[in-house]
Amino acid sequence: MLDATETQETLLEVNNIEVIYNHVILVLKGVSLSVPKGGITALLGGNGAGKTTTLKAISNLLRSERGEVTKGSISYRGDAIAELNPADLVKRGVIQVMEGRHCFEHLTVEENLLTGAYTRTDGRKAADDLEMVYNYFPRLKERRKSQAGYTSGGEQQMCAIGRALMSRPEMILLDEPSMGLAPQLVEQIFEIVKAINEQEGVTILLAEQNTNVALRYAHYGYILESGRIVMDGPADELRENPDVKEFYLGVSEEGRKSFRDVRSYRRRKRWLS
Amino acid sequence: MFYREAGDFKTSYADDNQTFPIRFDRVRYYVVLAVAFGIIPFIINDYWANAVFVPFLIYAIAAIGLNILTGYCGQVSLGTGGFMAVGAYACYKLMTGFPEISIVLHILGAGFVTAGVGVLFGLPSLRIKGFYLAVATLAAQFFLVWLFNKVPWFYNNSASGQISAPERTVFGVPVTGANTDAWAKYLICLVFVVVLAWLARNLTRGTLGRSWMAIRDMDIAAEIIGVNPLRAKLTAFAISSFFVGIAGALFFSVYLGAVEVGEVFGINKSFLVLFMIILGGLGSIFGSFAGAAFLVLLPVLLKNILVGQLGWATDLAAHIELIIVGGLIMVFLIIEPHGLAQLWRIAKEKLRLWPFPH
Amino acid sequence: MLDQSADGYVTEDGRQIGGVLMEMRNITLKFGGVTAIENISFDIREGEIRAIIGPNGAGKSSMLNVISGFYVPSEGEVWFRGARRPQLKPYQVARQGIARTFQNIALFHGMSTLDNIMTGRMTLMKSSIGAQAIWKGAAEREETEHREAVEKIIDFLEIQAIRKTPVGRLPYGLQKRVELGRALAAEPKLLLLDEPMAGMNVEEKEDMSRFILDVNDEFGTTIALIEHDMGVVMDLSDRVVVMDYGKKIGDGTPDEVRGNQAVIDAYLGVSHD
Amino acid sequence: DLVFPSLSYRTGPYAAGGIPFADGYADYFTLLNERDGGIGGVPTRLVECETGYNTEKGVECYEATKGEGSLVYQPLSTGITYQLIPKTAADGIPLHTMGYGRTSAANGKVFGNVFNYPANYWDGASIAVNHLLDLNGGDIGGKKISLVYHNSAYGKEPIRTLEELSKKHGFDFKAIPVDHPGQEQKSQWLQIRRERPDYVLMWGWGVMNQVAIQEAANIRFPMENFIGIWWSGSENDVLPAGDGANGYKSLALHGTGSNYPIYTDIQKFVVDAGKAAGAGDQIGTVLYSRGMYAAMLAAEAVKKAQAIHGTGDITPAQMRDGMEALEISAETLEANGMPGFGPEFSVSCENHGGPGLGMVQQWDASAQSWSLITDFIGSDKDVIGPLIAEDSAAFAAENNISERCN
Amino acid sequence: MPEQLLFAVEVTLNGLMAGVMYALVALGFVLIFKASGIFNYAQGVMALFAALTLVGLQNGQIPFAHLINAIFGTKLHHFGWHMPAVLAILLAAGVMVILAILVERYLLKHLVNQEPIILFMATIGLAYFMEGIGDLMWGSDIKKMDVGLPQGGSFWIEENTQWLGFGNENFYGFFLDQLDIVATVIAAILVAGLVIFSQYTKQGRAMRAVADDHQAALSVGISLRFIWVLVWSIAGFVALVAGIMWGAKSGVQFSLSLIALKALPVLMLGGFTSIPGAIVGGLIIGVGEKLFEFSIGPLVGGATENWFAYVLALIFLVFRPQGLFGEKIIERV
Ligand SMILES: Nc1ncnc2c1ncn2[C@@H]1O[C@H](COP(=O)(O)OP(=O)(O)OP(=O)(O)O)[C@@H](O)[C@H]1O
Ligand SMILES: Nc1ncnc2c1ncn2[C@@H]1O[C@H](COP(=O)(O)OP(=O)(O)OP(=O)(O)O)[C@@H](O)[C@H]1O
Ligand SMILES: [Mg+2]
Ligand SMILES: [Mg+2]
Repeated sequence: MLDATETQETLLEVNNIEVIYNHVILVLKGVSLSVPKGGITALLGGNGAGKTTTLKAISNLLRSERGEVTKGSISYRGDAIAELNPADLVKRGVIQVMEGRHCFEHLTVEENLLTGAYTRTDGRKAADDLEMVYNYFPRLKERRKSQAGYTSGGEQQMCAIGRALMSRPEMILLDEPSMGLAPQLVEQIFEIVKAINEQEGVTILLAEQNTNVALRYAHYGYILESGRIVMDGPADELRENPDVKEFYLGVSEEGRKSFRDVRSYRRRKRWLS
Repeated sequence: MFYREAGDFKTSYADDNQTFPIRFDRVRYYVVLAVAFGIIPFIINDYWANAVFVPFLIYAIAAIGLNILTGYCGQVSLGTGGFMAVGAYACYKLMTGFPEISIVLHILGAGFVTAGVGVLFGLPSLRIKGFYLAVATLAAQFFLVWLFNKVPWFYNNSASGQISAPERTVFGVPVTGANTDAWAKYLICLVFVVVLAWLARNLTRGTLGRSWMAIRDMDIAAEIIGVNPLRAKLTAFAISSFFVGIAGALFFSVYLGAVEVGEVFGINKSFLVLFMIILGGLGSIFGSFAGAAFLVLLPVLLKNILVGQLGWATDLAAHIELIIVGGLIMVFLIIEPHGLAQLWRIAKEKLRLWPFPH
Repeated sequence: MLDQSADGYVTEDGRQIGGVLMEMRNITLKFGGVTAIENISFDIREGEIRAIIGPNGAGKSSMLNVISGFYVPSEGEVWFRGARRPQLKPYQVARQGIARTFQNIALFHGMSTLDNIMTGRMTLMKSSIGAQAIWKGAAEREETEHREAVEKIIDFLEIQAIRKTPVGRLPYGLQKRVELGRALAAEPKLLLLDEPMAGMNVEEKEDMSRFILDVNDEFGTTIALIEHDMGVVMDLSDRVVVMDYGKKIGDGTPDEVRGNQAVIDAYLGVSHD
Repeated sequence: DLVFPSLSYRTGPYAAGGIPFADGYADYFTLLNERDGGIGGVPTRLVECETGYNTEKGVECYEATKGEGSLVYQPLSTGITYQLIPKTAADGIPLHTMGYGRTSAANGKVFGNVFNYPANYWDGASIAVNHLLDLNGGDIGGKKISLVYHNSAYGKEPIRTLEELSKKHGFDFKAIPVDHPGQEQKSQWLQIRRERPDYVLMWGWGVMNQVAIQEAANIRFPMENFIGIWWSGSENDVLPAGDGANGYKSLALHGTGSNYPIYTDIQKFVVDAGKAAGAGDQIGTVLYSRGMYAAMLAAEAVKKAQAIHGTGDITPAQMRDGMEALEISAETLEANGMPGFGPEFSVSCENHGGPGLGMVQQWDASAQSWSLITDFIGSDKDVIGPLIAEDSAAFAAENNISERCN
Repeated sequence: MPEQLLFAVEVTLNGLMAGVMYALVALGFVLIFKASGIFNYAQGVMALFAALTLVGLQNGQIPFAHLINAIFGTKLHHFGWHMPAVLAILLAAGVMVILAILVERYLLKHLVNQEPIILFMATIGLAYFMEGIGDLMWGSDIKKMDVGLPQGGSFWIEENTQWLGFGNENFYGFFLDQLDIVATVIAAILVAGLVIFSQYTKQGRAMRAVADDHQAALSVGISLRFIWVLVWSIAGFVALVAGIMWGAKSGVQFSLSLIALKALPVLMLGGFTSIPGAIVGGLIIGVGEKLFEFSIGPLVGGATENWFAYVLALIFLVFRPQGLFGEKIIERV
């Protein structure tokens, strides 16, 4: 799955960061990762592992949640970005699609998309991009005049992703894009992700629970557990790793097991013991 | 490790449900009570009673009341002043109408009357939410004040339109009127505060309290899982108003002794009590006390420092006091939006971990 | 085709499913111009696990909202336990023994896990305001009694460690679990789950599946479930309703549904194993 | 030393009225210290405490200052006055509410330590009506007189008196309330425009005064037929309306303008010495004069008390005796550099309310000054006397007070 | 026409005008609420502060003179100039922009993503703070607002409507205050401008986005700082206009800050988020309270306006909980 656009140039470098919420809750305990330009990098891990926190630390949205990076550094194209405000970061081409949709409820779907183009100065092109987004998500076109607050969960997810695309980013931080989407849409969204990655050269950092799909599309993966990176490697290798297979992909030697059979056994991750 | 809870295990759910599950807290609480009942009454003088303790205690009652409505049930109210006025006037009418009955009952009666009025003005809350409701409660504020000002029956047709509390006694000791001793004023307020705070604590930790908080946090979900919003909101209005009414009654009869409704129970009062609970901490009984203490003490303190110690002109001092109070409100909110109670909790968490940072 | 006589059928794994518990008859739901549900009928039988699937915006969540009385259908009837249900307020529906979880987690953020679950028992607690104010005596006894029941649920869901944590701070997956606990606390006849496994990794999905199966098994609770993970749906459910654009396009056992061309076209995209 | 608390309000909605009064009160005592070395050789000390016109702060101020040996309280707000009536009675400190407060306190038999000389609200209402009688050759039968009042205890004070007077003199009386703060008075003034009363009286305070005068000018109500109480007659009230306010009248408790010898002294001993209170820019205004006048009356009472008790450093109780024996004669005024500034009167055990005299002043917008247009006018004691007796009797009954002075 | 009817018409007309005056204040609230979900309690104080600054500049008052004099024993009062009104208005508007920047920088920035009630509370703190500063800076005496606005009843209207009474002795023609007429024109311009701004421009859209979700707005690159400074500046300007109008009526003094209380029912009725709502709400409240005072007031002793406005708004809300034009409150699970 590796493809030609990926280079060795590192776009984003996260160096051993530590994040504390509310001055007391230590969530990230030294996370480092690097995202190569033009690649799709996946950040995997269970609930509460700190994926969202990592992404927010990068996009500088932590401050508004009373969290702060207390150690380590983050650099984008070699520049430290810790002191930038989120808007400047967007201007530099880094945009985040937040977990849990976060559409602007009272704005219509179309207005939501247009706010995505806020930082852009080429007004005309934005209209073309609107068409592009509608092509990707025809459902949005149908609902363009409804207030986003009244659209279904999946529609809101599309709206949020479409909104990010509208800013013509260089890099997208994508937080759980597949959450709540119908299976065929999940594929579709990942296809879109892949398309923008390949065609527009957008670098993508992806936080996902759906390890299966994520590893199919990503080039490289990091696995995060309780605020630490416990494993990383090229996506194909991770997919073949037996632990990953068992704990993240839900397949064991005998192939996929039924959810009905999970009843009575508990497992323990080898690396946590 | 100044603050420890380790080693404090509970063996029954009832134990786990008590107000201060941690022994350290419990002991501190009893010490405070002992000082409040056993020491302060003997050393209090007129100044401390009238300028600090009595208003603090009464505001604490009002703040607990408003906190039930706003902090626990999420219904922001700006009608506190009006409801306090109901309490005051109800108390006045009861005091003058049934002089042979104990003042304590009058005050409780005033609470019940206010609860009724509160329910009436709480009805729109079923439809109206958020700031719309807050502004709507101003209707109660303005209407009630107007009513008490306009209808002579409420002030027994006195020429001035003011109401004055006649002397009443509890166990033969005057608690209202000019001849009340400082300690008597203080003590009657203290008794009310302790009992009411205890009731509030019980109500907020049980089913009713949870239904309030559910409505506050997410009213639709609450309704879908089985909370009757009508009941939850109206009980919150009723109980909150009961507290506020008692605060109003005490404010009039014990603290001020004479009241003109527009001046004493105007909209500023509503805001003041709201400040107390926000600064103290929404949804926290301790916060109600902290907020009341802070906002009663701060101006007195500032005044004593600026005028008394530094000898500034009173007008400069008053302006600077405004600036400082306003500034402090902002600073506090920036440091800890969830109020003094939350600061206290964080401090405890820090102390527990001490000397380790995390 | 299963034998669907009036008094139930036996599932593949040999469980006895009872008579009709709830029946939706010709439900139509409109919002202004949008028709979210169009003339849909289906039933839910006692003891079964019934899945509702369909693409985003199909009207699944709206259907649950109709069942819980939050949306009033423009047309159609709801039958519960053999009688037509008049239009009830949501809390009255809850009192009839219908509990649910929500697609976008709707926990009470200001309260602890314990309090959230205790709130779920709201419908079962009876002590008067006076008794609660006094506390000592009746109220305390009742509280302790229900606390025990709640502790059982906490044990069952394995969330003992977060008993006293404010739910706002919990990671997503745990929040979902708490929400399930809150619904279970009401000891419902019928449990409605709206995407209980969205945003979870395989491991967590397995846990959640286990809980659902156990609830169904141990308490005999009837379950209606919306889910996008086909693996889960196929493995867990006894019968599946498929919706698309507000219409019902399929209804039957997982296998029947999987084979249905309309369902494949509208929803599954590729057929899923 | 002789302690005079000054419960001032230099902030809040009424600050504009509170500042000049407080300055005047303070400057007069400063003058006494600087020029005469105090009163009877004992220096005075002013303890100022900011109330913001707020009752609770008033209570705090009272409690904070009473321990310092405060001789007399001048609470300056009806609300605070009502607080202090019982409190001062219990503490044995006299209260002086000059031209405000509880009117029936004029009855010294019931209110032993409250004084409201030289005139009260009911006097004010009567003085205004008497002025109108003078203008109309003694007959105002059939005339329409409206009262625009602040909808509070203060504003309602004159209503009863005016009703009685309307019965007596046969004029049509109508009361029109304005709710606090009184920023918007369209309805009231449209009503006045419709009904065209011959005269409008006003019991206003704060912003209500300014708006009322502006609105009266807007509907072109003849300003000379518009008369305010003495709390509606300061420069603050008329200046914002500009030329429109020309001709507006108000009652005056005391002289106006700076043409009194005392101002030379104040300039010399206080202002030039850099000891003026506040910003020092209020000297000569109406409310400044009122503060000064109140201070002068207090100082005279101290002198009286010193004379009676033969001691310089008097106690509050002795001060009370001084106030009850106060006599203000033309000579006293003259001696204080305020000839003709206030009425001549004396206080007695029965009468704490003074003579009930007041003047009428009129605003000249071009000269930006008030000028007195009448001499002292008396009030109708036949009407007011019974009202006071009735109200104070009610108070006495309510509080189990037995009459003094018998 | 019968006399009572004529008077009722006159009362209605004046009610409309009064409503416009309320709407001027309400507009400021709406703007800030729309852009940040903040219920800006300080709006009234901002009007006072703006008016004080305007008058102070015009009369060449030295800011903080009293404080300076008290500390250094100087005798400063005036610079000794008299500034033309237009220049003073521009400068005062400039001061409001600076204020907006300061507010954003020292207050709002730190409160991103907080609950509305906390933000509301912070603006109350701000109100106190500015009240203190305003007093300290310009003094608490009453000042005359003189920017050359016409005032007083319009003769022209009075004369040209007298015939409506058809010889009725008691009817003198309609009374309309010229100041109110000017206010109406200004309000109309302001509203039209603001509606266009918020509905059809990029910044307007961004402003509404910010109101919905601070974090999401940040994440798409909207600079909260810029939007807030912008909106608070506009609100500051609206406050200045309101301050001028109300100041002309009553003189510039502390009570000016209380006009906020007249604006709240307007806001509630029109909807917190709707600019046209502020105007329509103002008109309804203005007419409603005046007519009520005119017809029912005499029966219940008058002075009903304060509470009636609120009760009227309350009744409206029971039927439309989001106000007349407010955005529908989205209730979903
Ligand atoms: N605002 C906050 N205050 C306190 N703790 C927080 C806050 N946000 C997150 N946390 C804690 O930080 C930890 C990591 O959370 P985070 O949301 O980053 O996890 P995640 O990997 O994104 O999980 P999920 O897959 O469920 O989204 C969790 O334990 C959570 O409880
Ligand atoms: N209250 C409402 N007002 C207007 N439209 C609504 C409302 N609720 C739902 N809708 C519309 O009805 C349709 C069905 O929504 P619903 O939430 O039921 O979809 P869903 O099947 O649950 O989708 P998803 O899987 O994405 O959650 C959507 O198009 C949505 O926009
Ligand atoms: Mg996450
Ligand atoms: Mg859904």
